[in-house]
Order: sequence, then C-alpha cells, then structure tokens
Amino acid sequence: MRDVAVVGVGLTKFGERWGDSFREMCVEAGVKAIDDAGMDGDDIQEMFVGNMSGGRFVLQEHIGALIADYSGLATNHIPATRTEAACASGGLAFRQAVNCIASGAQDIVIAAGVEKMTDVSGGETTDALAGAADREWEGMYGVTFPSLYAMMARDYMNRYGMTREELAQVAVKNHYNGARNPIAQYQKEITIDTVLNSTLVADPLRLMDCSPVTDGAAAVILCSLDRAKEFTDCPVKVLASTQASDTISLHDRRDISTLDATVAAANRAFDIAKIERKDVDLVEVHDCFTIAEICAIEDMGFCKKGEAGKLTAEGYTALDGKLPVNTSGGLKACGHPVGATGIKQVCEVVTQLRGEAGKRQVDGAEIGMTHNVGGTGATVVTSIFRRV
Amino acid sequence: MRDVAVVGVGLTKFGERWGDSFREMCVEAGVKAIDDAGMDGDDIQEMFVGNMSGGRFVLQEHIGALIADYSGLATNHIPATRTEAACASGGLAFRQAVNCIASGAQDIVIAAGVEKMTDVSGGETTDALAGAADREWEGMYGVTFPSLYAMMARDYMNRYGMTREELAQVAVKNHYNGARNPIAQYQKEITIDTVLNSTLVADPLRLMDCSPVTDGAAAVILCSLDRAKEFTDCPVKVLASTQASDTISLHDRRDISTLDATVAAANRAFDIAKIERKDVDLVEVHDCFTIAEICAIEDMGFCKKGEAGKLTAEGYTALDGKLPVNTSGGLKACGHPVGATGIKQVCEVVTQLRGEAGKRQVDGAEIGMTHNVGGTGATVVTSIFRRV
Amino acid sequence: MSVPRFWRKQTNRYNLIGTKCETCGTYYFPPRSLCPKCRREGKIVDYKFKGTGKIVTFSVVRTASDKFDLQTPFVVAIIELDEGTRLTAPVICSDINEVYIGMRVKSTFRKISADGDSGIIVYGTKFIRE
Amino acid sequence: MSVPRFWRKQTNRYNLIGTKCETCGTYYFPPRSLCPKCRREGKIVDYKFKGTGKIVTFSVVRTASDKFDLQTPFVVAIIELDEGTRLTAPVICSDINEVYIGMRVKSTFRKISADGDSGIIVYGTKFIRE
Ligand SMILES: [Zn+2]
Ligand SMILES: [Zn+2]
Repeated sequence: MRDVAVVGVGLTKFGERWGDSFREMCVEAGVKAIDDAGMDGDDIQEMFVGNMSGGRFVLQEHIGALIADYSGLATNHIPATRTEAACASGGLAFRQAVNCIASGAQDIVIAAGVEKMTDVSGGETTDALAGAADREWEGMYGVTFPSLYAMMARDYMNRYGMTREELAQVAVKNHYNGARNPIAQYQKEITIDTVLNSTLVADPLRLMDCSPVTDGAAAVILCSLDRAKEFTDCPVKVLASTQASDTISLHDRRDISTLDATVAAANRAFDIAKIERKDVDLVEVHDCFTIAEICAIEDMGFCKKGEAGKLTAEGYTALDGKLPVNTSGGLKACGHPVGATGIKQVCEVVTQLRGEAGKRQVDGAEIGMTHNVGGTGATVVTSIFRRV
Repeated sequence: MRDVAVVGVGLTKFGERWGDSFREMCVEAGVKAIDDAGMDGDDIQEMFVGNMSGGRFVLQEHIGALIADYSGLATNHIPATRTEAACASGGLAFRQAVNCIASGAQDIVIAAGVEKMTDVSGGETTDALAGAADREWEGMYGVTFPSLYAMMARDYMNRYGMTREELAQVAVKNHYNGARNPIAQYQKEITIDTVLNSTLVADPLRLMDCSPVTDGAAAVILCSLDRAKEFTDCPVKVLASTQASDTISLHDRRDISTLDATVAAANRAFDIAKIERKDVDLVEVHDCFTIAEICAIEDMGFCKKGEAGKLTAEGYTALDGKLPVNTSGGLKACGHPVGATGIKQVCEVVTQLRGEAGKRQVDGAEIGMTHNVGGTGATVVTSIFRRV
Repeated sequence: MSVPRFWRKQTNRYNLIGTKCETCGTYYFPPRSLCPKCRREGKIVDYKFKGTGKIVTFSVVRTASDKFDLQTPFVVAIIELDEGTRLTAPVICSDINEVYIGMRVKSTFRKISADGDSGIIVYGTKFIRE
Repeated sequence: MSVPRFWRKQTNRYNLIGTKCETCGTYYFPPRSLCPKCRREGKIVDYKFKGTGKIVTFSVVRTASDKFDLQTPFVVAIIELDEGTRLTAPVICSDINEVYIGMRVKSTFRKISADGDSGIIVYGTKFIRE
C-alpha cells in the first residue's frame, strides 16, 4: 500500500444558500480544490462523492455521475462513485479515495461531499434525517434524531455527573472558533447563558446544543505521496483512514453513551499511524450535538470516560488548550451539511497543518485527526494526518 | 494489485415479495453467499452494499450499517459502505469490493445489492426512478425513464433500420432464459406477438419491452485468489472490473443511441483482462429495456453498430447461440431490483462458469462478462470473469 | 407510511412479539431473522414479551416531524424489558416530569400516528407506569 | 416540488436562458456554471436562446408519475436548438401522430405541472411546431 497525501482543499460557504443548487455547490467546492492543487480537471482520474439523502432533499440520486458531469469531466468518463452512511457519507468518500490511491489503482483522486438541506420544509428535513437511524423501530415511533442524542446525554449525565453547564461549554467553545472561520454558518460568539436559555428541543438538549440545518459542499484532492510535490509545497500525508460499524439502533448498543465504533475505528487508526494520542495537535470531531463531542473525545481515547466535560470546562479543548477540538467551529457553528461534513473536517485539518488557518491557527500543528459519525454511531470514520 | 476471486454467491427469489422487508431480503442473500462459500460470518472483513433509493422506497438511509447489523456483524465493527449510482449501484459495490482485496487492504469481502420497490405506489416508484436521470432538466418535464429509453430506441431504429420485431426478440429470448431460472420473477416463455400486443408505455416501447418493478437482493463473497481454494473447489477469477461515467442527461450525449460509458468501460476491461471479444462465452447485459440490450452488445464491441437486432433475430445471442446474452433472463424476465441487479449479474456468470446453471447452462463456459448501467448511461460498470 | 411496509410487522408491533434464539437463549425485539451471536447455528423462534421492564434513558420530544407535530411534547425512552432486550418506544404519562431513569413500565396498545399522506393510522406498543 | 428548488432557475425555465462560453463559443442549456470544454479558462455568460430548433428524437409518455398522470398521453422530445445545444422538453400538438424526427419547432411558455403536495404550479418552456 502506497503513501497518500492531500494536495488540495476546497470549501463553499456553509449556511442557507437559497440561491445555489445542489450541483452548483458541489462543483464550486471541487473547482476550488483543483485550483488549490494547481492542477487541471484532466488530472483527476476518479471521483468519490459523499451524500446522505439527495433522494429526499432534492429528489436526485445518481449523484456521482451528476457531479462529474457538471464538473466538466463527463467526456473523460472517469469512475464517479457516491458513498452513503448518513452523516458519515463524506468520511466514507474520503476513505475510499485514500484506498483507491494506496492500492495503486489511481494516482490522483477527488473526494467530495455535499448536502442541500434547505430546499424542503423543516418537518421534511427532520423526517429525512431520521433515515439515519432505524426507520422501522426508532423513527416509526416519532423518535427524532435530537431525542436519540438526548437519551445518550441523559444516560451520560446520570452516570458520570457531568453538569448542564459543562455540556453547554462545548457549544460556547465551538462558536468561539466558528467566529474565526470565514466559511462558518455562524460567526458569532455565545455564552453559556445563550445555550441554557435556548429553546428545549429534546430534553435535556436545547437548540444551542444542536448543529443547524446547512447547505454546503467540500472537496479534497488526493495524490500518491511521491507525486505530491508536483502540486504543492506543503502536502499533508494521510497516516491512516479507518471505518467501523455498529448496531443501527441506539437501544441495541453495548453501552448507550459509548460509541464502540469510535473506539474501534480510533484504535485501528492509531495502530496503523504508529503514533500516540499525545502526539495529536488538533482534532475535528463529530459534534452534531454537544454530547457527541464529549463522547468523541473520550471514545477516541484522549481522556477517560466521564472526564471530557470537566476538561472542556477547563479549556483543555479550546483553541489555545492542550488539545484544540473543532477549530473550524465544528458541526455546531461551522454548520452541518451532512454529506459534506466528513470532507470539511479534512479540509480544516489540512488547512491547520499547512499553517493557513488565520485567526484560528493552532501554533505549530503537525499532526491532526478527524472523526466523522453516521447516525447515532452505527458508522464512524477516523483519519490521521501529518504535515510533511 | 493482487488477483481476486469470487468464492460464494447468494440470491433471493426475485419478484413482488410482499411478506419480506428490505433488511430481511439483503440478509437472506448474504447468508446464502456465506453458506455457499462455506465460511463463517466472522471471516467477513468488510462489506459493500449497492442500493439506489432506500430513502424514497423505504425511507431508510445508512444502508451499509443496517445490513451489517442485521447480518449479525455489528459487534465485529466491520466497515460497511453503501454505494449508489442508480441502477448501477450493485456494480459499484462489486468493483469497490474487488479493489479492496486487490489492494491488499482486506482478504475477504462481501458485496451485496438490494432494492425493495413494491412498498410504495406505482406513481411513487416511477418518480423515484426518475431520480436516476437529471431531476431538474429531464424529470421536471414529466419525462419518465421508459420515455428516455424510447427516445434512444426511436433514434436507433431511424438510423439503423432495426425492425420492431427484431427488438421484440430481445424480450422473447430473455423470457425463454428466465423460464429456466428458478429465482426469476417471470418464468414463462412469450412470443413476439406477446410483445407487440402489449400496452404502449412510451412509444415505440411497450410493456413487454420494459423490465418490471422487483424486490430482491443478491450477494457475492470475494477473496484473494491465493486463499480461494480454502473455500471452494471452483473459484472464479475476476480478470477486470471497470467503471465509467458520462453526462447525466441523455440530450447531452455525443450520440443518443451509443453509450460512450459502455464503450469506455468495456475497452478498459478487455485491456486489463488481456482477452479478446471472441474469447467471451456469455454476457449478462443491462436490458432494463429491450433497446438497452441491443446497444450494450454493440457498445461492448461484440458486433458493429446497427447489427445487434439482426443478430438477435438470428439467434446469435440465444442460449444455444454463439454468444449467449442474459442467460439469467436478464432484467426483463429475471426482474430488476435496481440496487441488486449488478450483483445478480455476477451471481449468474459465476454460476455458469461453475457449470451449475441447470437447464440454462452454457456448455463449457470458461469466460463470462457483466455489464451494469446507471440511468440512461451516465454510469457503466463492466467486469470479466474466468473459471480457474 | 406505505401500506405493505406497515402491515408487514403489525403482529409484532401490536402484540410485542419479537424473537428468541433457542441456541443461546437471547431475546430480540425488534425481531431478528438471524441471531447475531449464533448466526447459522442459531434457532430463531417467535416470542411474545411479557411487556414489563424499566426505563434505561429517556427524552422529551418537543420538535417533531410533521406527522408527530400535534403530539408534542411527548416522552420517548429506551426500555429494558425483563427478558433482557432493549427497545425504543413512547411513554405515556400525565406529567412528563414524573418520568425517571429506572422507572418500572408496562406495555399498552395505542395509536402511534395518523399518516398524513396515505391516511393510514399506525398502531403499536407504548409504555405506561407499571 | 419544493419552493426554493423551483424558483431558483425560474428565469432560465421561463425565458429559455442558458449560458454561453465566450472562450470557445459553445452554448449550454440547461445553464452551466463551468464550461466542460474550457473549465477554468472558460468565460460563462448568460444567453437567451432564440427558441427555434428541430426534433432529434421523441416519445409519447403514456404512463407517468402521479403528478403528470392527467396529461397522458403527451409527447416529449430531445430538441436541438439552432445554436447547437440540445435539451429535453414536452412538445404540444393537436395530433401526436404528426410529430416526426427533424420537425422544426419553436419554444412557448406554458404550465408544466401542478404539484399535488405543495400546490405549486410549475411553468416553463414547451415546444410547438414552427
Ligand atoms: Zn443465538
Ligand atoms: Zn468553453
């Protein structure tokens, strides 16, 4: 298996993009990534596109070919594959692209992610997202996505004694970071009171515990490490990209507030990357809800179970902390176009490792990691990156 | 890149499976494939599932994890990836599984495909399938999937002079084969008059030119060739598996009735496999409509453009002909559960190369090929197999 | 919700019928056609649950999809049945503040939702305080 | 159909406004933000098509999705506009048997469909005999 590097990244602005269509957003991100790599469209040999629910949100399937076509690559007849695992769809696209190059099958591959969520009503969006959990035995009963994570939060708080204020600090931190990210959906700092006074969505989770509904797209160009210098002075090496699954339903998990798929994927990633937890300089984790970030930090092995709330409150995961988490603003403040999120996380880590993150730059960052979750944890993708 | 072999195949009965759910069908096919390979579920290291529109047909996304879970593999936390390219979703799953082993990433992988189409109304099915074409600029105007292929048929007949009777013979042949396949949706022979007297769906195509709406699932077990003999006495080697894309809309193609993606994928497959067209003993092609089989035979290079109708009428592609096409009954008679079709084609070719195809066995078959199309040709996957 | 997708598992939903693996003695609800522990060695049979158990965790849904909008706020919970398996279901209570982790509950047959599109009323199992 | 997804391209649909790449002189309908031939070197500008052209191929839709069911049978065609680009559109005619390959057509502004779910009436371009 060959070494693989990221040589280009591209992001659209995240938010409610009323004027832009599904395909236009994805092409915009792709063109930016190709530009960033200083290459030409003809260099792209294969494409992977992560998308959760084009079928429900824009009534469109066959996403890979659509994007290849509108990117002007149809006459090149490149293979274009859509991957789907709910909110981890982007992570899957990234991992398949890495494997495609590592195997020697292709030299240069684009991995993109896209979701257009605001073309349908709020109720329709809620129902489409419930398709990430078990439609027959969870969604059937009116269980919403926030209420599943709320049940995780209640279980966690009951067992480990984390306070509501500690949990709220996740959102406060991520909004602080988002305020320093020009593509973020929300670029405004908030306080713990903002969170605690926001509307209850699914007790104990409030509106400001939840990531928003977002339109957006992201793309990265991957290349074999030996050719990376043709395109960039600062390639970022992919040390590992791993994926794990678990039961589709939250009620069938071994432990309600531990994501065993995160544990499995992260352990495997650290083994393959041959680095320690302490070597990691920053992490983008899947904070679809505040509780998800707490679980992620623990399940990835950065601290013991039950400790992440306290560490967050102490600033351990802040931009100037020991382990900055979600420097992009995370899903909470940067926004969460579900199929794009896994790729956006890679864009952020690469930008940080290149030292190009501006006001939110983590000084001297050398090793970064991403963590992308599908549903309530039935799919997890983790990847580790190093500046070379 | 390592050599890869198919060591197990599993199919459900195709048809209107009122009593069986999406997940049950896919698990049934997977278990049959694992049984056929004489292995245990714990041997499976990774899973790919082709599915076009779980979101529209059963309101369920996150298909990979769902199937891994209900297959009893959740506690193994194997990576489970859904691939989608409309009716070529199964072909994509197969190709990703091949590459996953060829790269050395895994030794044993399952590739499955599933579609549950009869849980929604006929109108809803028609609309969901229109998501395989361009929703905004084709489907928006009431253009149905049959009418797109009908426009191909009219263009073709106008240019090459193929008769309505020659076209009908595709359906007659495939029903003859389907009558010899115990899992086929329709196991009844028909005549040219049956086709010519059936209801017009989209002129010039009639009901008996169209593949039906079908529930069904298929699965294959892939393994590195060097370990194949652990599981079977008759492994089937994958000589090539290639994928190509084209414009999403039919109107943007270079030629209305030539699938350039078929041409590109097939040329590449023959190059990689290092065999000639004449070496192929049987082919499963994507006959979602009769005209599609005509184009496939030509675009894969088995004859010149404009000749396939005459060859079909002469029996060249019949079960006892020079090049048997769609021995399974094809999509027309065997049925077309869209996400499963690409995997079902592999099951049929493997069964033939093993000499286990019963009443529809092609004598002495050594090399077989599959051809799976998404939409009107925006995605094509071709694969070539040899008995070892 | 479409007709066949609903009616397919109606008996299971109405009567809390899941499955049991006779090989390893594990109970499953929702029903499974394959025992994840025993796989091909498993022997799956239908099993009607007693319908009693306790709340593992719960939430109050205040923003729902269109279909459930009129019912908000309502309590949903993960319930561990006395046979050992867990499921997700709504909990009916006069005061949503009376629900707590560990609370004993029992099943009851109720309307789940009236589907706006197809007009089908979906029935199934909810839970009440034991 | 949802409101934003429709209104986003309404000007294009109503007035047959596509795009032209000024670098290579190619016309596009549906509009493209990127010229497939020139990609980053392309210079895309809006272009209002004259609306005249000829039928490349056509079919008669007799079984449609629910939304178009009342309109069957209706003719759909791939039309090559005089600027050289091709598009898919319905063709209005008093007798569906009068349509033939090569027939000259011109665009006209018409109702496309009345959406059952959201109640939005979709307008756009259809073609009639020139
Ligand atoms: Zn068992
Ligand atoms: Zn140009």
